[in-house]
Amino acid sequence: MNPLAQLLEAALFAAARPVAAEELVTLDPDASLDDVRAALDQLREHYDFDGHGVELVELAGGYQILSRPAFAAAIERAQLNVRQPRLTPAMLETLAVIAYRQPVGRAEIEDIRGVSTSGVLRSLQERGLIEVTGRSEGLGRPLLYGTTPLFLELLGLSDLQNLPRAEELTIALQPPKAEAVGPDDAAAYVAADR
Amino acid sequence: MNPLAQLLEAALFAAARPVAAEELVTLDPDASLDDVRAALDQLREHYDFDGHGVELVELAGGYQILSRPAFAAAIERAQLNVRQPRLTPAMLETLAVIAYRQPVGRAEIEDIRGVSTSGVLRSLQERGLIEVTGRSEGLGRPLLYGTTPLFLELLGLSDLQNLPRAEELTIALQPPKAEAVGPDDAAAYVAADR
Amino acid sequence: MTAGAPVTARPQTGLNASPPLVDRRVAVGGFVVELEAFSGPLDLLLHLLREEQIDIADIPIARIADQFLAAIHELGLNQAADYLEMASRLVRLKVQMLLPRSLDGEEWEDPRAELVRRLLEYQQIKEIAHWMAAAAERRSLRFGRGYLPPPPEIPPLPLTLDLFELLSAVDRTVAGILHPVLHRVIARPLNVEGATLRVQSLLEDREEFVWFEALGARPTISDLLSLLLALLELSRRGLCFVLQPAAFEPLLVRRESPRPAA
Repeated sequence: MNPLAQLLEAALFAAARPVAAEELVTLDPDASLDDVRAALDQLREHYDFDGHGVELVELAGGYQILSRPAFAAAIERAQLNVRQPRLTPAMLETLAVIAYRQPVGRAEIEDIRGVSTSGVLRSLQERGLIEVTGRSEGLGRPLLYGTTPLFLELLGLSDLQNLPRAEELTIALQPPKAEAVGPDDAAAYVAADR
Repeated sequence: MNPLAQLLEAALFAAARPVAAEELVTLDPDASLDDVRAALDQLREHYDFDGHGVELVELAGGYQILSRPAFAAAIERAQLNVRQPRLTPAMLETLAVIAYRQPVGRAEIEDIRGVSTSGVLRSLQERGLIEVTGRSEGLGRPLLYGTTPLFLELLGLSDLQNLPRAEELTIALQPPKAEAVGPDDAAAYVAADR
Repeated sequence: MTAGAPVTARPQTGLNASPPLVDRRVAVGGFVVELEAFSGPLDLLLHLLREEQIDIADIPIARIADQFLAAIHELGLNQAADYLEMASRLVRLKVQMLLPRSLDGEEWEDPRAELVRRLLEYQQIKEIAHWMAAAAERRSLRFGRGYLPPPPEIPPLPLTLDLFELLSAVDRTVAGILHPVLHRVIARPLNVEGATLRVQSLLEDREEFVWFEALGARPTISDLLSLLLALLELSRRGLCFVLQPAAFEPLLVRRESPRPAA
């Protein structure tokens, strides 16, 4: 591996969180963003072709070194680490609404889910998966919620675009206002709403 | 690298602590201690001769993978290995109560939050976000807390008036207002009679 | 448009499969703590439609309304507001469906349209939720670096805190409040003057009396407080004396200062 790839490996190792390429550039004053991207490719290929137990993953807008899934069971059995607890169905549904409709207020979430959601919103905030991103101009100026980078990390996504697009789902998302969008273009609605 | 070396790499990477060879044996029921030692050697040599930014180190507590000291200066300069210290949810909630209710005593904060707060109050004081602003006239003359100029500075507010008005948020955090009392009111009578 | 697709056309993954009607926890007192199988009335409704293999675009409202009511009764959900609201919505729809359709030739507007829209929307959210659960499951098989050696001594960084973080905390704090902390003080009429007059007239007749003789037959809290304040005020001015002959005995009110017997 070239010296920049080594430096990036050491840095990603030390950071232990997803680090954006733009942030990695600051490691070496002589390196350009393209240099960094090329070195990251080299590191990824090295891990893949040289049979490593870890791999380079694009996550939450950055890069992170993670262990390979095949070893998870053995690591857990040896009690060296534990997997993240699963989210409850209520948390997942609430996250789904927020991910596609953000910024979105509690009333809209409850309208879609058909149940009161304040307890779930609290837990999601405590777990750092959602945050208040603003306030609506509407009556009572309710708080608006959005997803955090940790949400992307938890799902292993590099950004929100990696969520399934509406047309990939078996049911097309129904825009709440029929006149707001053209026929059936749920994706356009979601994009416009963000 | 052989499969055992891959497993050991993944496990040492994921382990929440340095791990001794005797413990690493439990990862693979078919591996002996000698197998594990041999695979660890292979992993170390691979890191050393294949130009990696990390190395296998054996310290008192066991084996761990660390980034090479040669890169420490660059990593530290880029501050990739430190996370911005953030306030914990408990600290934020306590701060929220103090911001909207100040000056406010511990009893009232605990009443609103429903949990004991003495540790949190101390850390907020240590971080210079709150300070003692006086003593209550009430029983035991408890200390009263308020926010500091640093608190406003961190939020980018010029003064407390710029905080979103509490009644826009919720009625529960409104400062208690003295109600207009009529001549027949018990409170008024008691007060006047003192 | 997929609106016409029967609900049963959905892929039935393990996560998606219809839960059995039993096995869910509902705490006493009507508070739904955690419903293992259903995350709300829309979920339960979708379950019923799936069970009956009903086309979501043409729901036999009368039948489904009855089944929904029976189900929430069976599940002990007939206290949960969200489920009750759906139940009443279904009953209302049932009535609307019975109304004569078109009298003047205007196009008939299906009263079920809004419900269908919500069901489809919710069904999609569920599908996304399942996708996300699977993604999180895959992600949880990869570990980040588990052990971080203690960092070298570095000067403390400036704290980060932003307004929305604080607002989130306010939001969470408020959500955590079980009982509202605001008390409204209700003005109760205290008649201290009346109580004072009563005490004075009693003392004109008698040397001493037991304190509750100054109360009416069925005293209210206000009467009691009025008397208390009157007695305190009168004794402060030296116009009466209050004493307790022995522990736990009723208080006596006297005209003269009690003196040791000569």
